[in-house]
Amino acid sequence: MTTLRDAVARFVHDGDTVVIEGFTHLICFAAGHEIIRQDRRDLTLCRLTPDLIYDQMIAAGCARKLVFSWAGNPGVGSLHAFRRAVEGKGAPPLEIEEYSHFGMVARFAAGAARLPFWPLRNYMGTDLPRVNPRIRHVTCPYTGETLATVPALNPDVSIIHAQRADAQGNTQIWGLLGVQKEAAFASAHVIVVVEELVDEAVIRADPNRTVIPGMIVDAVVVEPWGAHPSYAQGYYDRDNDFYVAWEAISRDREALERYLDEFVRGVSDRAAYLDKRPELAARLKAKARYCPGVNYGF
Amino acid sequence: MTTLRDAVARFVHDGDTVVIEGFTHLICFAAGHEIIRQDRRDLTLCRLTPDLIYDQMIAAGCARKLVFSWAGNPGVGSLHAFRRAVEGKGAPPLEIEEYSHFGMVARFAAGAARLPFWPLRNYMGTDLPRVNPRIRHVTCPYTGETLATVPALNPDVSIIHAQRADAQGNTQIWGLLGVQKEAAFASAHVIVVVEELVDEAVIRADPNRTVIPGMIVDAVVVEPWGAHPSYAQGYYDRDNDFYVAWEAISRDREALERYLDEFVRGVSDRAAYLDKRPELAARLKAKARYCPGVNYGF
Amino acid sequence: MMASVAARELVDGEVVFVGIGLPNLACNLARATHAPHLVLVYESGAVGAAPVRLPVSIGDPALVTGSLMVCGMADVFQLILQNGRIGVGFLGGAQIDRSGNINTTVIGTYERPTVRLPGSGGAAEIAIHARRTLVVAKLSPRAFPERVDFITSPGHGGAGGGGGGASRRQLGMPGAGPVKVITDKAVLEVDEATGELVLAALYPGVEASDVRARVGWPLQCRSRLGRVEPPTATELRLLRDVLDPERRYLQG
Amino acid sequence: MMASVAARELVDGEVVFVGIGLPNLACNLARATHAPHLVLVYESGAVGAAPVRLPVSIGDPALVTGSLMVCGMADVFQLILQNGRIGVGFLGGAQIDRSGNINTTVIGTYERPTVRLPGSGGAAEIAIHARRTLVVAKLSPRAFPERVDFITSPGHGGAGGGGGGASRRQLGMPGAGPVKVITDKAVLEVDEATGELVLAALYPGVEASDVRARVGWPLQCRSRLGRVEPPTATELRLLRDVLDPERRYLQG
Repeated sequence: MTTLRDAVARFVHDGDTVVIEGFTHLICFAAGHEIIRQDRRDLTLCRLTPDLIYDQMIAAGCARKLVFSWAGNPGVGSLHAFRRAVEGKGAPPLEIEEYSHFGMVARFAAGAARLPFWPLRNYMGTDLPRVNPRIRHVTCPYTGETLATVPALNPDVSIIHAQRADAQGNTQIWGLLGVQKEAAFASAHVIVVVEELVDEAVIRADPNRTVIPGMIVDAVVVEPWGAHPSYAQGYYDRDNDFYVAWEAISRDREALERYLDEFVRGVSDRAAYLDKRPELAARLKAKARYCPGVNYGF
Repeated sequence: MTTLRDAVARFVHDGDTVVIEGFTHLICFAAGHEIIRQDRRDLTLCRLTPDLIYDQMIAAGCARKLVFSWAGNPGVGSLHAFRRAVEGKGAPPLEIEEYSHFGMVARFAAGAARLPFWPLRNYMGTDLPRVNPRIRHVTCPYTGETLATVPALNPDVSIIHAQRADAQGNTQIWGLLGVQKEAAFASAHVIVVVEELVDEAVIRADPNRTVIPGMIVDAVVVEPWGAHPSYAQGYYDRDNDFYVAWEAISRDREALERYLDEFVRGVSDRAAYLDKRPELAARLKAKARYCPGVNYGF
Repeated sequence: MMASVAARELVDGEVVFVGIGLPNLACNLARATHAPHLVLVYESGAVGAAPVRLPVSIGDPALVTGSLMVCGMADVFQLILQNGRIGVGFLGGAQIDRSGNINTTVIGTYERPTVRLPGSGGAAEIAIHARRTLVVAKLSPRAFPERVDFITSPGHGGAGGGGGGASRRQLGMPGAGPVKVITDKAVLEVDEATGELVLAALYPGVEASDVRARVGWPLQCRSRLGRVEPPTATELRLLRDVLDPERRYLQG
Repeated sequence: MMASVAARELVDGEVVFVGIGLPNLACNLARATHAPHLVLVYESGAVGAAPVRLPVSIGDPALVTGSLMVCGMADVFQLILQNGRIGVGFLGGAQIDRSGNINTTVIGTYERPTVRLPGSGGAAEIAIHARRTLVVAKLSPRAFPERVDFITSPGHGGAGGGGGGASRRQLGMPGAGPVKVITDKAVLEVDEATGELVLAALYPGVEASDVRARVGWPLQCRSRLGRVEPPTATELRLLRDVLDPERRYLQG
């Protein structure tokens, strides 16, 4: 149990390979903002979908390299800080290492299983292996056929947003799971950021919902609305308006800087960020749609 | 939606590779008994832990081959029909193909992902590869290190016992999950046998509990207490007394035959089996220990 | 129009890997008309989704609430897509070429792109594994070049050009790949013999020359050219009043 | 006695891969005494189990109810064991040899066994991956031969004999393997230099010669031989009255 400030100070260092995962769901913007505030440099940022949070971190100069599979603003358009960097339009240069979603999923799976590679039936006929020499091949010892491989991804630290955890870091997630489990198990250190801290008894009442066990967690942080403008199923909806607004903000370098100055660097922590957006709860708070429980008795 | 009799008649054929999975939990004894009643022959039976049900099927002469990783009566002793067959003591001969648990898990994982093999860091220093040439090796295209491999297991049919499903076969399981998901996805055909048929709305209320989607299910059978003497979390406890009793039954070939005649061949279906054991509910019915639900709203 | 044409391609009971935007509209239109048992799979992990609002992104919470199953992405790609369970995949693309290759990665060279596009996402593996892939894109010479700048998702050209479904099989691709391209003026199909996209059917009021003018290679025609039926009144009503009342994806 | 000796080997906060029977008793005794934060992992998928009754099998429903996490076996073996998260693994065996190899597969030859044992289960991978492995077995010449009939779980002999931890590392085994054998008369340990099990400590009232008589090779001794403390009154009370009141696993 700690604050996000302390967790980032302790577990995210200049030059680290950092993962803030979540597929649309449970993307920990709070952590990305804290990393920007602490001015980390030369990070290798990995994520299937860099999303707005990595666009902000790239704009803020935190990233040396991006490892990814789809870099866009879903349903809206581009990540313009990312594009400027890759298109060589004056932003800080950014090295890229590119896969498909399946490739990134497989990289995390290998990392989580502590295998050096993962085999997959993929990439034949595409130009991806031509531009990414880390996509290689292996011969099946049974059939003789050739399969693509990707190398394990073992980040220095993964930051996992979740609905709830106990003080020991036993973490439960429902709704879209993305690769949160694989990313956490693949990492040397894990920071869990939750909407709600719950008693261990809540976790133990429904153990099949636990995705990440406390034994692999280094820090637990409670940060309600910490995923905004991403969402947390059962807590708040995605702020689609902000995703739409980002197109104009990120397209204009100065507007982007103003955004960072006002909502990231200009606030001390997530609570201060939320103080600036008092309308969020009324607009986005989730409606109640509780499922019934199941019987764990014997 | 069908009966177990029809599902076995339609999807289990002489010579098939058959899987009735479940790690202690949710082992579908009802299906094994029906296969004995329909007198299937030359089956290749696969399972991590053959358990009492495969001991019965071996005794009844259904099996040509056993693929497994631990063949015992957990906490009690031996599977004597299996031992007689392997020790050459007059029972029908039985071919065996043997792995460790991790190896069997990996075989199902490969089958489910439709990859021809699965890599794992295992078997160095053991005699298992010496007696099982299907344990092979592959060289990592990144590190050059050698990893063990096992071949995919793709059964003709898997029979999955579960707590509940809807009429389309969307199946939910809680408690121990074993390799039910991997076995189902690895198989050409899937029979789901459930304690309880529920409305599609029950499934849709808690989609994270769904382990097997209806799209891969060929037959749904409702068979309450169908896992006895195995158990179903939240429905009934394991019949440990019967597991203890099996030691004496299976040790004595005639006692085993009498058991099969009375409780398997001598009954027409699972309902008739249960009619012979009216005390089960009072002894084994699960106590209520419901977990609270979670909010799926947005 | 494109949405209703795409919807008609779907067979009841099929398992569809749904992209956002028009494909999502098409799938929900098909569910509401001739294909009530369509199973919608989203790469985000929602299986059998039944969204009560038009999802804005592929990871919209409305895809979770009330779906049949939600699983991790490792399961989506390994147990469902690579397992061969997807009947139809939908793809869009900035460029589609003569061989049906699709580019969603870069315009220009990879190292110094003029326009950096989002990249593959799940597109490469969808084009490889889905039993068949439908492409949805508006016709224009820029979008339909002779050869894409970057092959994100493989069509029928094979690695070194050459054509036909054979080269896909030789390369070990389980699916048939992009067999049909639904545009705003016509439907193109892959010719099995040449592995080349050819004109298969025209929208009402469109001439073959209108299509040829917007395609960057000498477009061949099927011997019997089809005519695409306009959307029915029911289809239009569902699209405009029920599925996309806010006109997020429909244009008129 | 063996249960309390095994319990004392466990350090608070460790992650233990628990087998059924004595190891389970030992782990729960440790949790009730000096190691309340021990995390019990069962290969069945229960993590952080807190069983309210003594589990009869490794898949007992009491291991699920009230545990911290329940996951599939693919996760147990890949994400937890192969991932290197297990501090201590417990194994038993029909035979344990001079090099610490363990046999739970066959007595006699594999092809024509005198006694067919259950096989590996998770034992092979536990001995390979757990940071250290504790073995629990009763002393007898039959159980402690010079060389096991079949190596199910590797000790320190290497594939072709020869010794020392080096050969495990050369073979790519992440864990230290069976470092300690807790018997009913003494504790044996692996000698780091020779890779051979040696006598490390004696139970009260037991002489080194009693142990040597029950081991099938010339057993070496540690230079300083330890004495195992008998179970405390608290340990005995917990074992007899709380953990195993039905005497399923305790013998007196």
